[in-house]
This record gives sequence, C-alpha cells and structure tokens, in this order.
Amino acid sequence: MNKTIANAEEAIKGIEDNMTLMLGGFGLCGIPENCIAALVKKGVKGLTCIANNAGVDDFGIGLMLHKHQVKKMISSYVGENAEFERQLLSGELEVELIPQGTLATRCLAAGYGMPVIYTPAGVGTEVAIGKEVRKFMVDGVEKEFLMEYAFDADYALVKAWKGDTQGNLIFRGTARNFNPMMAMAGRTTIAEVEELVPAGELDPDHIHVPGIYVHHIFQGVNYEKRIEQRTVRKR
Amino acid sequence: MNKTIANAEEAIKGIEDNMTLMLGGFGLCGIPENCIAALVKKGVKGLTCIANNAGVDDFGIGLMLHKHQVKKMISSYVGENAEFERQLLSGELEVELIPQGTLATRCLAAGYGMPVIYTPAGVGTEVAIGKEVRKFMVDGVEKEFLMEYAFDADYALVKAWKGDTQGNLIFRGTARNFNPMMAMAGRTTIAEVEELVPAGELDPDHIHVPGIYVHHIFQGVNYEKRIEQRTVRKR
Amino acid sequence: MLDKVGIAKRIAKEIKNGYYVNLGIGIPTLVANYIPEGMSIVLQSENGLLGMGPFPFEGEENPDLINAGKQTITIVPGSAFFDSAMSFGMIRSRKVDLTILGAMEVSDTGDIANWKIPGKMVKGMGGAMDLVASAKNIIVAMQHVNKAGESKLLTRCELPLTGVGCVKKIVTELAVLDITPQGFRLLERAPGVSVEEIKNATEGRLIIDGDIPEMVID
Amino acid sequence: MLDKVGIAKRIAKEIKNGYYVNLGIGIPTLVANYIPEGMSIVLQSENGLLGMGPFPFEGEENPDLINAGKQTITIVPGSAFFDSAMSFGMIRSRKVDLTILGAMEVSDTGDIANWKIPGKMVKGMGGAMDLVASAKNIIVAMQHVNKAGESKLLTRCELPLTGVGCVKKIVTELAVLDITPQGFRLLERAPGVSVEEIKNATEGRLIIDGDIPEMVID
Repeated sequence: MNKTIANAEEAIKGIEDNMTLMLGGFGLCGIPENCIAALVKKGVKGLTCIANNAGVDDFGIGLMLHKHQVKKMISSYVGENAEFERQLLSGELEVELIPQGTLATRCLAAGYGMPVIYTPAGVGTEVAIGKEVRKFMVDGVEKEFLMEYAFDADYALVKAWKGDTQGNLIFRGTARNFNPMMAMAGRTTIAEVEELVPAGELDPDHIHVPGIYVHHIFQGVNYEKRIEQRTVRKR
Repeated sequence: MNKTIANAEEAIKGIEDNMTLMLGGFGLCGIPENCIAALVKKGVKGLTCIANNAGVDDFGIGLMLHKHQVKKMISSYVGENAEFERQLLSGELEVELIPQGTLATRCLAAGYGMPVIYTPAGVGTEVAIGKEVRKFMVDGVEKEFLMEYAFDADYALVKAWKGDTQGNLIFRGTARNFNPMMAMAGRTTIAEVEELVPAGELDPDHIHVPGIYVHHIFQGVNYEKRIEQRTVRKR
Repeated sequence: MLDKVGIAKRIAKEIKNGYYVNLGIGIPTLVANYIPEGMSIVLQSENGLLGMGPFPFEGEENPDLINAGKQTITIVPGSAFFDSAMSFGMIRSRKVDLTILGAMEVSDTGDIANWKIPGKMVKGMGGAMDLVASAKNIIVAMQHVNKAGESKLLTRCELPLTGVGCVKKIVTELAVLDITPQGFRLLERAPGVSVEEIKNATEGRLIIDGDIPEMVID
Repeated sequence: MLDKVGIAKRIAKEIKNGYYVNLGIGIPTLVANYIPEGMSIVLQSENGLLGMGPFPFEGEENPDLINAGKQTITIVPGSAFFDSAMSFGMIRSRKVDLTILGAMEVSDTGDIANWKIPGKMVKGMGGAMDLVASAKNIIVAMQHVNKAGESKLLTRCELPLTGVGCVKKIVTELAVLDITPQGFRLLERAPGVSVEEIKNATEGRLIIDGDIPEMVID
C-alpha cells in the first residue's frame, strides 16, 4: 500500500479555497514547512487553520498570513507576529482562542471517533460561553466540565522525522507535539518527513502514527527548522 | 526519582481485600505474571478485576479464580475457562461484559482525565440498558452514542518489555494491548518488566508510557509467557 | 451450495486494492488466504496490529505476537503495533475500510446477533460490538439456515443484538445478498442453487429483481 | 521586599522530593535554578516532555527540542517525549504534583486572571486554562501591587478569568499567602516588610492570625 507522492505541490493538489486545515507544530517546532510553502505558492484563500500557533512574521503560518490566505485561526497562542496582529485589529482575520489541551483533545477525539470530550479547562471563563457545562464526580467531588466537539478538518498537514511508504510515522523530540493527533484527525492527512524509507525499515514497536491514518507521504526538502527562542548557557 | 522495588510481593503490599484492580494483557499475552502469582500467594479476596479476559484454568487470572479471590470480573471476553464458568453459574462470581473498545477507552478516559466518553458500541443492545444515549452528528448523519464512565481502579498491574528506574515503559509486539492505558488509569500503578534498566538507557522518543504514570516498577522473574492458541504453517 | 472455503473465496472478491480490513474469527479468517495476487491490502487485528501476516513456521511462534483470536501470527513489512485504545480509536473513526465477521442471525434491516445465546454460557462480545457500531462496510459470513433448517436471515433477530442496522452485505452457503431499505436483496446464487431454494431459506423480506446470476468463484 | 529571584527561591522551598512539576513562563521558570541539591524532581513541559534539563551549551541548540516557552532546552536522563494529547491527559488526570505560574490578578476565592487584558492585543491562553483547571496544587508567583500601587490580590478579579477557585498559594514580593474559605491567609512576610504594608497592599479579604514570621530564604 504505497502512499508515496513526489512532493508538497502534488500533496496539496486537493486543497481548495475555504477549506479547513490542521497544521502540526508547536511554535516553529515540527511544522510542515514544505506544505506551507506549497500552499503559499498555490495561493488558496479563505482557509480556516487549526494550529497551536500562527508562526512568526516571515516563517510558518506567518507566510500564509502575509498572503492573506487565512480567514480564521483556531489556536491557543498567537503572539510573536505583527502581521497577524494587524489583520486581527483590521477585522481581516478571525481568531478563535481555545485552551491548548482542548485543542489537542479535540484532535484526539476526531482521530479516535469520539464526537465530543469533556474538559474542565475554561469552566467559569469566557471560553465556556455558549457551551454545555456538566458536572461529574472526580475523586469524590463534583466538578464542572465543558463539552467540546471533535474537530472536522478537510486536511491535516503534519511533519514527522521518519516515515515509510505505508505512511507510518515516527517523530523526534518535542517536534512531535500536535502532529500525531492531527495526523489521526484529518479527513485527508498529508505527512512530510525528513527521511522516507521503504516499508519494513521502521521498527513496528516504534511507530507513533500507524499508516492507516496517513493518505499521502513525501520526503520534504530544504528544512530550515528555525529556532524561535535561542536560549543557551555558558560552558 | 527511583521507583524501583524489589519484587512482586513488595509491589502488591498495599493491595487489600475488596479493591478494584486493572490487569493488563490480551488473552495470556502481556499479562503481569509475577503480580498475579504474588496476589495468589497473598490470598487477598473479594477483588473486582478489570481485564479483557479471565485467563485459562491454570494460568493468568484463572489462578486467582481457582483460589476464589475474585468477586467480579469486568471483561469483554471470558471463554476458555471451566472454573470461571462453574463459579459464574453457581453465583459465586459476578461478571460484567462490556465491548472491548469500551473497556480500552474507559481506561484511556481515566488516564487522560476525561470523566466520560461517548461510543456507538452497544447502542440498541443490552449493553445500553440504563445508560445515557445521546445523538451527535457524524459525517453529516445523526448517530447515537452511549455515555460510558472512566474507570476508577485502586491499582493497575501491567507488564512491559523494558522499563527504567523512573518508571518509563516500552512494550513489544501485541503484548502492548491494554497495558499502556491501564498503566495510565490506575490510582496506583505497578509495572513489572522483563528488563529493568537505569534511567537514561531508553530512547526518550520510544517510551510508550512515561514514568509519571507509574508508581512502582520491578524486574519480573521466570516469565512463562504461555501461548494460548499455537497456530503454525508448514515450511 | 458453498462450503466454508467457498464463502471465504467469494468474500475475498469484495476486497479492493488499498483496503484496510478487519477479519473476525472463523470463516472471515480464511478470507486472508484468497486475496487476489498483486492486491495490496493491510489486515488490522484489533488487539493492536496493522499488517498481520500468516501463521509462523513451526518453531517460530512468538508469545508476544498474536491476533485477536489469540493465535500466533507473523507480521508483514510496514506493520505497526499500537495499544487497544488506538486500535478501537481507528475503528470508531472509520479508518478500517471493511469488516468481515460471522453471525448467528441477521435481520432484513441490517441488525446482527452474534455474541450471546440465552441459556448458554456467555463468553462475551469481545470487539464485535465496537466493530459493527463503527465500520463503514460490514460483510457477514454466515450459514443461511441452522441445523434444524430454520432461516437465520430474519425479519427480526431473536437472539440478543450485537448491533443495529449495520450489516451491508451477507455471503452464505446459498447466496450473496445486500441490505436495502426494502429488506434483503438477492444479488447472486451459489453454484447449483435455485432462487426458489434461497426464497425458502430466507424468513426476512427478500427482493428478487430480474435474473439472479450465479456466483463466479475461480 | 523580594526581587524576582527571591520569589523564585521562596517558591523552590515548596517543592518536595519526588514531585512532577510544571513551570510557567517568567518567574516560575527561574524556580528550576533553586531546587535544593539532592532533591529528585521531574519537570514537565506541556509541549510534550517529562525530564526537562537546563538550556543547552552554545552551539548545541536543537530545533526539535524546545520547552513550552519555545526556548531551546536539553533533557535529563530518564526523560520521555509524548504528544500534546497525552501531555494534557496527564495534566487533567492530576499526575502533575505542582504547577507554578504567574498571574495578573488573584481573588480571595482562588480565581486567577493571567491571559487577557481587554483593549490590548490578546495572544491567547496557551495551556494555562488546562493547567489551572486540573492541577491539584497551584502556586502563583506574582507582584502584590501593580505599577500604580494598586493591589492585584482582590476580592474579585477585574480581568477576564483563566480559572475559578483553583489557586492554593501565592508568593509575591511582599508575602506568602494561601487561599482559605475565609480569604487570603498571611503566612510569611518578605524580609523587612511589615504586616501593615501587606495589609495595605491587599484589597481582598486578608486573615492575619497571630505572629507572622519573616520568610527564610537559603
């Protein structure tokens, strides 16, 4: 079952204006650089993007914002981006801020076929407005939870370290973050990997995302992997 | 943060009569052999056991049934066990049969802090009796789901292939099965492993269960790993 | 009339290239032996494996490697192991293209009963309720009539249900049928079996539309 | 009066051997530098890591290895990586023993506001709402008063809330306080700070019970 395709351009062929996309990554760590570049090149517009962050001015989803391709962001944190701020204040861009754990778990729910999940995050805050609140017993105490819906995204664009031709994925370090759940959640999932190997080369015990969740896979090129906050200590 | 203890006897010290235990494994594959032996030796009684299966007559949970230690089994499939059948028919043993995916997901819910989950498994069957049924839209069609509660177990007893002194666990093959979710679900989790290594020897990208979920870990002895259905083909 | 192997062979023709397939215990397991050469499919075993291979050679059994029927198995290149929560997660999210399982009774509205016979020792539903509740495509391999000659394709299942309105297609020793809003629809006859015989063996509503071809099984 | 380092040092004394700890951005991050020698704790970073170590040596930064503040970091032996769903799963199931985070306002019933200032660009709550909603033990590191001298320990938060009734303890430049059903309870004074000063700087209900000791910091 070979899911290999040539490159990002081919991978995103089916992505059209006004679709909903998930994009993996935390900050600039583990983002699908090749797919983002191809989306910018293609120029699709009116996109709703589900991604933890919105990139920086000249990298990541920031590149798509710069081309006015994004209609709405669903994120947990969107700092570090002046163009984002400008579009938000001017009303060009819609933003829905949700707790980071809610974002992750709504992806998990989609991938695991759960229509909704309950989380205590946001109870009693403006995040709870318009949402069902329900009490459950936790450790013998009644606690309030919000009902949150599984995401429904046309495409998930994820980045893994290694992958095989069957679509099995392995991540490295904290570049894993949202990528596995988004890979499981997309109606169509595109995985770009630093190294694509033949089926059978990855240890089946080490697969983070089984290929059944992945529709297209390709080996990315020219990864920049930009560091957002370079912090070091002296020797 | 060293979670190592000497052996199974020490590990189960806190397990008392009438507690609720989770036991990992599918059939006889990946079961906590050492912990079961220690429970049999200790003779605790009135246990509620959450486990996919009930072992066979002379192995696995069957050994505990033989000593009349189990009050109730919560399982998805309990064949292959004559003593089990005898106790069930005589009314000594209570059994709650639930779908296998429901069993797995109720463990996941506990480990992930979700009070309930919704599943379509069992809708319209006797499994649904007394449970909340709720409709959600799935792929544009209304579908019915059952609300199922997260499990609450005093102890989870799991078996991994390798573990480190911090409690990080790695599984092998289909011996993984219910072990990871149960490890995450137990109020106290005991992991027995075939090989216990110092912290730092396991690749942090390959950990299936992070040590935060594990309270005690020990290297097991004399694994029999009995095969329930030996099926082979000719060369 | 088909034997078990015949049923398995006929079902194998329903499998398409690129399918992820979950095979139940019994006849469904046999289907794996008749998948057309050159077709690329992946077998899911709900105890935590994608990429199930054939039984091991004698002496190469691995106790850490079994299928959902607890049989020793092997894996094929490109396989992946995962836990039971993810396994049923991918089942619930309809990533498995085809589920093939046995049944004791099926109703003409697609209800299925295959886990419990009142009065007999109940072993449990295993993963069957999860599979039938979520699969986008379910084919049932079953006997058309029981040993007493009574139909198992019914207006209404008499045994406790496993799932409601979920079966899409049925392959029996006598026929291939699918489930429509109007009931069972006869699609194919087994070699040598007449439409009349199938009619007599089917208690539920049965639609017979035009000429019914005989099955082609290599 | 404490500086930021002083606040971090005082909070470090709250950490017990064997704790799993999540440190927020800002002063909480500094706490890691003052954990008593010989104490075994594990730092959780909610972007998917248990076992966070110090910043890397120059030239050894790894773009695939960052913390929740997007800073380059290292790992310690025995660490584990995981995805964001599991990360917040362990947070929700209260496996993290202690969460330390900053705040703009705290109420005397334990409400916290730390993510949004109306009229200013809103960057988002990140993982803060998840952390405060689930943590079994939350310590807040914050300034007692704002630059205008107004109290940030209030009867009722004026800013949009991050969580309700969740804060257990507060360490400010002036004092250590915990939250009781009767309001803030003064536990310790910062070196050189009088009870009167703390009283004046606290708008919410404040309980002063007996002699209030001065903090001991290293």
